[in-house]
Amino acid sequence: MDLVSIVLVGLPMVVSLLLLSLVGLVPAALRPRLAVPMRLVTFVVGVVLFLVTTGMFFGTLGEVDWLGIGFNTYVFEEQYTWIESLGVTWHVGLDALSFPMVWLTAFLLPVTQIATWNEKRGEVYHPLILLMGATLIGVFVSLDLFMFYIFWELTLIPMFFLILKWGGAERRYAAQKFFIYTFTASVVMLLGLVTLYFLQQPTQAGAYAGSFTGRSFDLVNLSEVAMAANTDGVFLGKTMQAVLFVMLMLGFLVKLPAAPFHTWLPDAHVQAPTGGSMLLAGVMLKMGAYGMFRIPVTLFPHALEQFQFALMLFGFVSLVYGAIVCLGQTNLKKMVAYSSVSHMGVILLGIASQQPIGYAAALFMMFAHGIISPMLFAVCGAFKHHYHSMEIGAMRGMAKHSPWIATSMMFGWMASLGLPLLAGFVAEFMLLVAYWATFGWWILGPGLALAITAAYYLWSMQRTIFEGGEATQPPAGMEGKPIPDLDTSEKVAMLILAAATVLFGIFPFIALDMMDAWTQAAFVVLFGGA
Amino acid sequence: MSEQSVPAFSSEFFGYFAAETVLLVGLVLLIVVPNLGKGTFRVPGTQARVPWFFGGERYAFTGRPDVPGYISVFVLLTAFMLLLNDLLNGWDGAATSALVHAHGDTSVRILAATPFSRLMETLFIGALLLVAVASLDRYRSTQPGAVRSVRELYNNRRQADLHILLLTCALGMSTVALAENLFVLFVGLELASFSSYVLVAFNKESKAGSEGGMKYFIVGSASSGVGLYGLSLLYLWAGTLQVDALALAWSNIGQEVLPYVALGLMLVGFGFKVSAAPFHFAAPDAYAGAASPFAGLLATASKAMGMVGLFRILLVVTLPDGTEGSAVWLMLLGILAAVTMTWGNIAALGSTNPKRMLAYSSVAHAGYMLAALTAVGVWNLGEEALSPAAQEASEAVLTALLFHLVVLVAFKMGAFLVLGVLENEGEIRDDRALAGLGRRSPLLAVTMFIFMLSLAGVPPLSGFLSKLLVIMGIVKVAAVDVGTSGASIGFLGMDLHWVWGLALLMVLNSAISVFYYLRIGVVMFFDAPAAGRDHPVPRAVFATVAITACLVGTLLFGIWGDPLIEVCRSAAAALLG
Amino acid sequence: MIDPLYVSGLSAMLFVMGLWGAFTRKNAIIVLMCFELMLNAANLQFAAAAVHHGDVTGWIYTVFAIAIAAAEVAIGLAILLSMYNQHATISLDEVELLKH
Amino acid sequence: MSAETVSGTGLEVPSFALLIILLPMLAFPVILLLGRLFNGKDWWRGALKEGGLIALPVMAASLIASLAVIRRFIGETSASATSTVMHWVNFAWQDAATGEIQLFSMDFGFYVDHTTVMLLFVASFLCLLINIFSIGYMNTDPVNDNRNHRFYAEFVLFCSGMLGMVLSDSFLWLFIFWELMGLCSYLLIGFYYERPSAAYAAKKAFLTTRVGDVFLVIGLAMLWNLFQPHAVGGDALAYSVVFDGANLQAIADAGKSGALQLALGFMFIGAVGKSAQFPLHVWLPDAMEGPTPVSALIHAATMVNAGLYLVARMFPIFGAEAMHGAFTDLAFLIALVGGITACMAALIAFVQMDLKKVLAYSTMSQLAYIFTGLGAALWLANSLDWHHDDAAHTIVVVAFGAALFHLFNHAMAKGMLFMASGSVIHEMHHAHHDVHHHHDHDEHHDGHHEEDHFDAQSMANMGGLASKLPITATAMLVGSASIIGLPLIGGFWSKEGIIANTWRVALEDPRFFLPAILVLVTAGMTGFYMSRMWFMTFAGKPKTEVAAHVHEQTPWIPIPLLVLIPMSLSAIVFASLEATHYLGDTGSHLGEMGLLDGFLYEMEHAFANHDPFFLVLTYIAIGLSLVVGPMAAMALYGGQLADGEEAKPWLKPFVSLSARVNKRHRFDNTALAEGSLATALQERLYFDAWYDAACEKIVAGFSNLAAVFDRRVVDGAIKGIESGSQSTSRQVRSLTTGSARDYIMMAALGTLLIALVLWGVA
Repeated sequence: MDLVSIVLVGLPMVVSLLLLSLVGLVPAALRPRLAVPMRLVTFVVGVVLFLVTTGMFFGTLGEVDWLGIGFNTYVFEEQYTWIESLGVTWHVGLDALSFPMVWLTAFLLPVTQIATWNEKRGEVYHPLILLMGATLIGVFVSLDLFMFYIFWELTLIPMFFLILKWGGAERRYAAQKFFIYTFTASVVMLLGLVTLYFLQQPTQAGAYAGSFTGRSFDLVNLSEVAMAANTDGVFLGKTMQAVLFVMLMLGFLVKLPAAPFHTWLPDAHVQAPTGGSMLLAGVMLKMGAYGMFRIPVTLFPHALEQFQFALMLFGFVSLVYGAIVCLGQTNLKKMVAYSSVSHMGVILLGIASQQPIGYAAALFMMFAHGIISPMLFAVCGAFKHHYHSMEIGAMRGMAKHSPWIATSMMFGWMASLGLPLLAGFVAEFMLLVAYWATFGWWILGPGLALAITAAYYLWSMQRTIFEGGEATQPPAGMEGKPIPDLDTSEKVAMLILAAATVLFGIFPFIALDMMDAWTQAAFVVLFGGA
Repeated sequence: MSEQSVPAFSSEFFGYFAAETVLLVGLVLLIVVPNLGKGTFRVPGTQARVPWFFGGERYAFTGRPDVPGYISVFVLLTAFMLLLNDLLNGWDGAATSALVHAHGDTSVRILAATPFSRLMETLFIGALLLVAVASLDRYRSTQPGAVRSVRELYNNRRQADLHILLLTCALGMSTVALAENLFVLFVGLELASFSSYVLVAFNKESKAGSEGGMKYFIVGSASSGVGLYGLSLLYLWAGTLQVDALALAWSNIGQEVLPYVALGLMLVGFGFKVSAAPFHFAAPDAYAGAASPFAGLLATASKAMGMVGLFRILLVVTLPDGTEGSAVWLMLLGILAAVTMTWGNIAALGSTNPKRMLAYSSVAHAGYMLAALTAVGVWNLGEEALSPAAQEASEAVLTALLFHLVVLVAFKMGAFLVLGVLENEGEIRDDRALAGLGRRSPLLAVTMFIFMLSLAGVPPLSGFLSKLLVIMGIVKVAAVDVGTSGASIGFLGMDLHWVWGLALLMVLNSAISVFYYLRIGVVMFFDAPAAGRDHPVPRAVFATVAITACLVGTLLFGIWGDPLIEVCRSAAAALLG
Repeated sequence: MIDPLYVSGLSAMLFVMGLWGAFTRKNAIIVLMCFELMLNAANLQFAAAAVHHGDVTGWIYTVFAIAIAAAEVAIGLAILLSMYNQHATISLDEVELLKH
Repeated sequence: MSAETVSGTGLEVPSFALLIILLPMLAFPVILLLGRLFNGKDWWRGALKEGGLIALPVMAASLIASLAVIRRFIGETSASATSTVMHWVNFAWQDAATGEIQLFSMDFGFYVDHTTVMLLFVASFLCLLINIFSIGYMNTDPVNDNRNHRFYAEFVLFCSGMLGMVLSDSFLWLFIFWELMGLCSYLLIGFYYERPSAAYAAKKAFLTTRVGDVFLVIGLAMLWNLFQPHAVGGDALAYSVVFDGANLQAIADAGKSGALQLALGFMFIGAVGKSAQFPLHVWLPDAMEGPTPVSALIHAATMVNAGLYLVARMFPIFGAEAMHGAFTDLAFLIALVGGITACMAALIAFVQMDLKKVLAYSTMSQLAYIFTGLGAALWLANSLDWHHDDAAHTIVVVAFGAALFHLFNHAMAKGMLFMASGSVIHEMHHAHHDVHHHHDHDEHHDGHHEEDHFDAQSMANMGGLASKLPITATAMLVGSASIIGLPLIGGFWSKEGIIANTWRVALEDPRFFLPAILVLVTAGMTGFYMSRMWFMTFAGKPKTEVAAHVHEQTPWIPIPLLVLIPMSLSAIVFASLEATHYLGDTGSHLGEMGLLDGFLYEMEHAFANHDPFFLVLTYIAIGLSLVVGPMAAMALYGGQLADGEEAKPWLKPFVSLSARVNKRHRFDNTALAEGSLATALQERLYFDAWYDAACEKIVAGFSNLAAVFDRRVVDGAIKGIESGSQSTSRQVRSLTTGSARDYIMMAALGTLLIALVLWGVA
């Protein structure tokens, strides 16, 4: 059975679209009654996705040796002609680069649902979350540029609605900004992709070349051609490689996001509902990093070398500047959003380092941040939900009333600042090793960022859950009322996320090994290791 | 390509041009049927009155106000099916095109039914069909079976007028698609234009309607006057207006001014139709004044008609293989394209009236298409070596353009039809008309949103694929055919022709456009319904059918565009010979 | 016989006059008349060209163009009438409800 | 010890060693979870002491396992043992340039040598004792109602971190456990999170150490890149790789010894932060906000030792033949930082009234001693040809051993001191309750403490407790004596060694005179402030009513004191066993000479050194620390107990001596106490103020500025584009004037332009 097309992409997409149409068709009065069955169905689908991907991981499904896949070869690969005249195919497959992301998405889907179990208008919300997941998985499994781009843009739509319908006070502005900003970048990317498409030689376009255009969107074939050309020359020539690299990177940098293209993110995050933020930070941002690895890095290693320093500067600025700006935030969620910018800078630095360790660090950072940041946003969501405020300093001593929220916050914050034995540390350490090897004294910047990261996290904890003396200061509007703690569903979600953080902190090799394998294979090809 | 010659009005002629014949018959029917009645005819010089069933007190059955609509829909549907059949299956297996020529002289070409013209006709008739179907709701002023009054009779007549105009429009457009002679094309164009002037002004009971109609008429007449003058200059220069003869003449062009000026003046005439800047000014007013379905007609079929004219003069006449002096309009059209798309998008950015916004967006789309046309001219640098690539390139671009024109009918018309449904509640002056649609009618709102996303070019909708094809056409020309030919050109240090810059401008413009398309979505899903529009949307069965058809087209051609691309490709091949 | 080119020159003048008048005159009727001037300039040109090339189709074009011009005026007047009904003016400058 | 022998002997660390770390680590969630579930239940409070009795057996088991490991390795002379326990992150790739397979590995394993043995004992032993103490201290303190499970959970995790750090076999894992401890210290200092001061202190501690950690981790990254080409297994931070003479030789050959020094220097900054040395010392006094067991834990047994341990672990690199003479600058830096901190902390300790704060500064000062000693030892190891010269070998080994031995002595003494101070504070609390809430004992809850404003920790409220808290007073006395360096007990042996060796280096390298003088002066100062603390607390008359009602009543608390008193007293045994040689040299046995010979040898070295320079130096040091300092303290703070109070016989002489000195030599220090120096000392030499100001003004200011910049400029650009395009749109649309004539005119203009352009082309 074609597991990837049918189960991983098709199932959630079809189910969510059907459910959404169903909601549209029933009379308005009946819609709220659908919330529970909708939630149940989508949750089951999410769990199925997680089980299937986990089965894939353990090899029970497909008997895959994730360490032995190599570079530009794929498992669960399926290819069907889609638009014959243009050489577009439905081409899916997994490798050690994409699988962790798919796994992560499948993991986060049910967790997100649990964390926001009772979200209002659940009959639309839960299918939208599932749709979101389907499109995200679609991005990661696509091995055809056309298909990749389609899923890439499709992810915007459910997220747009999630922000617009379930967001905060400024959601209208935030949703539009999010959409337009990232769309703008990705159309430039699209032009780059099309230019790349036409720069292929028709003779090398492979079996699925378009009957009309004579070229193919097939990424696997394109990568092979590029790799062959890059070994004893420069694929497409130096100038074109640089131009295309820049165009593609623009799309990915904005998505990542790297400073100075990051300002859509704080707005989107602050306004997005908890579930939206969790998926946005957990998976969606990684699309940018994934895209970088999948396309520009694979195709244009020469341009990568050429732009190494520029890329490093982007990462450097994102990391340091993001951290500094974090410290100046008074809104908890905004702070966490900027911390995402900062952490994404780490990924960029990993790529820029052009060290195997750096790549592995970046890949693992993608994964680790994908587990940690949802927890951060779940905590922010809990603040919003239970305290109706996310202003740092608007409340004190919450640990006394809401130990669960406080503990979750502390845990998440600590994980995010890179505490050893939690998921983020290994990546950060490996990054520093690679970074020093490549850029030397620039390392002081990341060092500074590490310290500042600790500063803003600790500062925010001190001024929300701690302090307060005898009279803890409740959030505005809650004086004298009992201050609630996490709901059961939120607790469960926090526990799952925390468990995953610890699991991948203590046993990072679960995911890291396959990333290493990919990196290893990639380096041999890309940077000419004999 | 095998060509079947048929003399005009021979029996074969009616076989090959069955669809057009049906339209003509339908036109007659529309004039006759509502007027059937107990009228009598006084034999001259006598007092004897012979019943001739025309005029007088109308028959109940034929006088129903909804009859003209059904007739028109039926006629258009039949024509559409016939055309579709022709388009997909060919005529008799042997001939791929049918030529109507002057009696006794096959070199005098009047009309030609080629895959290209069939495709365009299908497009025109399809768009008109959608309008006709949607109008069944729009202008059904009295319930069937109700007591008829003089006023109703009047309404009945207006109903008939409307559909008569649609059919004349159809005939005119068909003529444009079929014409092998620029003057015939012009006549068809005028026929369609006159119909559309009246359609725009059809809302004569409102200030906006009459004003929009007036402006559209005035500016349209002025530009068609300019166009006709350009045509006459061309005739003065060449002594013929037949397309193939003109192409021949153009290929032997010397240092002359006259043909270029003529070309420029004709560009104006067609530029108005496609609403290219700076000839687009009347468009927003006309769209705002006209009923939404007719505005949709202007934005789709009428624009496509203008594009046909441009194809004829730019691609067929002035672009013979690799000769000196061809594609002189390259730079001119490039500037025009850049200005048009940017102007349209920037203007649409701040428009709060959705109809004006769509009008400006239509201007922007014209710009995209002009950019693609520009790209076709690139290869023609007077180098023989490029000829094979040239054919391929112009085919690619033309295919993209045709695809774009076809799918535009789906989503642009769809958007206007949705607005039309809302117009049943009252005039649309700003986007508050759409506010809260997500709550009032989720499915309609989602549909409208899909149309908007498609206009913006979000995958996997057909708007994306069409835009992608256009970009691909431009890039193909800029990146490959020229880039690898050894021709010494470069753009910003890249081995790309400068038209690649148009592609860049185009994607940036699409990015801008997202802003205003998305705003419609935000208004629908975020804002609270405006006062007076807070009840559920009135039922409009026929409009819903038309909208559904548009939705299917939007989704289908986006996800599975292959067949349409093939059709467009063969049409393009047919046009370019 | 007059050289057709002189006729062409005359038609060019007519055309320019028509175009100029079309955007300088406020009265809609006069603007309509200016359109007639433009169309007639084309007609003259067609006739002149027909003579110049000795081609009969030019005459046919002229006839058709006259018919088109007639239809155009008819439609134009109808539209102006309905405009007058609504706006009580035929001055083009006073009908500016729709803009921007 | 020689660097060559380090890299593995094949002797495996027993697998049960993992239990040492694992048991406490697993106890963490268990206690936390049970606590969360059963909080407030009687059996949980009574039978399990809110988790204390879960932690206790765990820590006991951990100690037993530690002892078993120690027993196996204590006699090993040849070298250290490593064994890989867990394959962690493993990664291989092909080098782009050479085509060689490169390895990357972050495996976890054990590494045991003499230093490990000592620290393992210190950590597990003190952790157990502190656990016992906590059961007495925490569970009877009403402030802690219903949250002691948190304490015990964090406590065991902390212990696990410390033990893991000691046992791990690479700098990387050292760092990992190091950070784990950092987290726990944060949690424990902020145990009373509702107090703003505690929350602030916790943050301060974490942040300050974090600054050091950043440098440490950067240093590790540098170190990694230096050793990576030579790391056989890919684990470039493993001790077996880093200490390997051949690897070091290769690095020296590549001319990278400067880079190595840099890396070590960065790592040293980490140690500075963790061990609260100048200039990252500010967090330690504030860390007293935590419960007293935490203070004992952090300042004696565990965390602060981590920094010392890290520097001590650098010894084989300094001592490698390949690096001869390359690292003297860094060694000097280490000694200098130590010297400055020692003196500064001692000065500040002069004026502290808070019992725990005095101990905190004393800790800082003593750790600084060890740093100075380590600096001297590292200098010696780096400069002397000790691999071949036996005399030099002894010098180096003893210098290094002295520093480590001081670590041991200090840990024992300071643990005891803190627990004793905890006892005092605790009993003061109880007495306070008894005095003020005699009749409504049942009703007290958290609130009372804050309302009363009674400072149970201030020595101004104490006095004359020698008779009331005999065990505590004894422990305090022994501990203080050990810190001061009373001959024959505790710190004497090691401190003399440190001072002597610093001077020894100073003779070779004049730069060292600065730290040498500083540590010598500090010896006297130590005598003063430790004595001052004891006399203010235990001698004289009770200064408050509360102090008059104190008595030892809490169970559990005295146990660790009773255990630790002989530990400190018996330092002479360790010294006689030649602990300094043993600790400094993996090649030597414990008690190689035999107990008696060892004793004689040590006595001779200490009191009758053949080298007149060191002989004089020893007596100067003794004189300063035993006579000058304590006498001054007695003169100022001594006094007889209240009438009718009888101290234990072994305490009596000290009390009466102090009374006598006080009566005779009392001098007026008001002027001094009100002088600007005293104020400055009260203000901790303004470091905290400066740092806070820097954070407030520079860091916070800058970040606020950055936030504004981000909003106004970076996002403002986007918003500017947006509003700009809107206004452009307005302008463009205003061209659509609404007049049909204008439209035609525009079209005509367009026509003209098109015609002109085409005319031009033609």
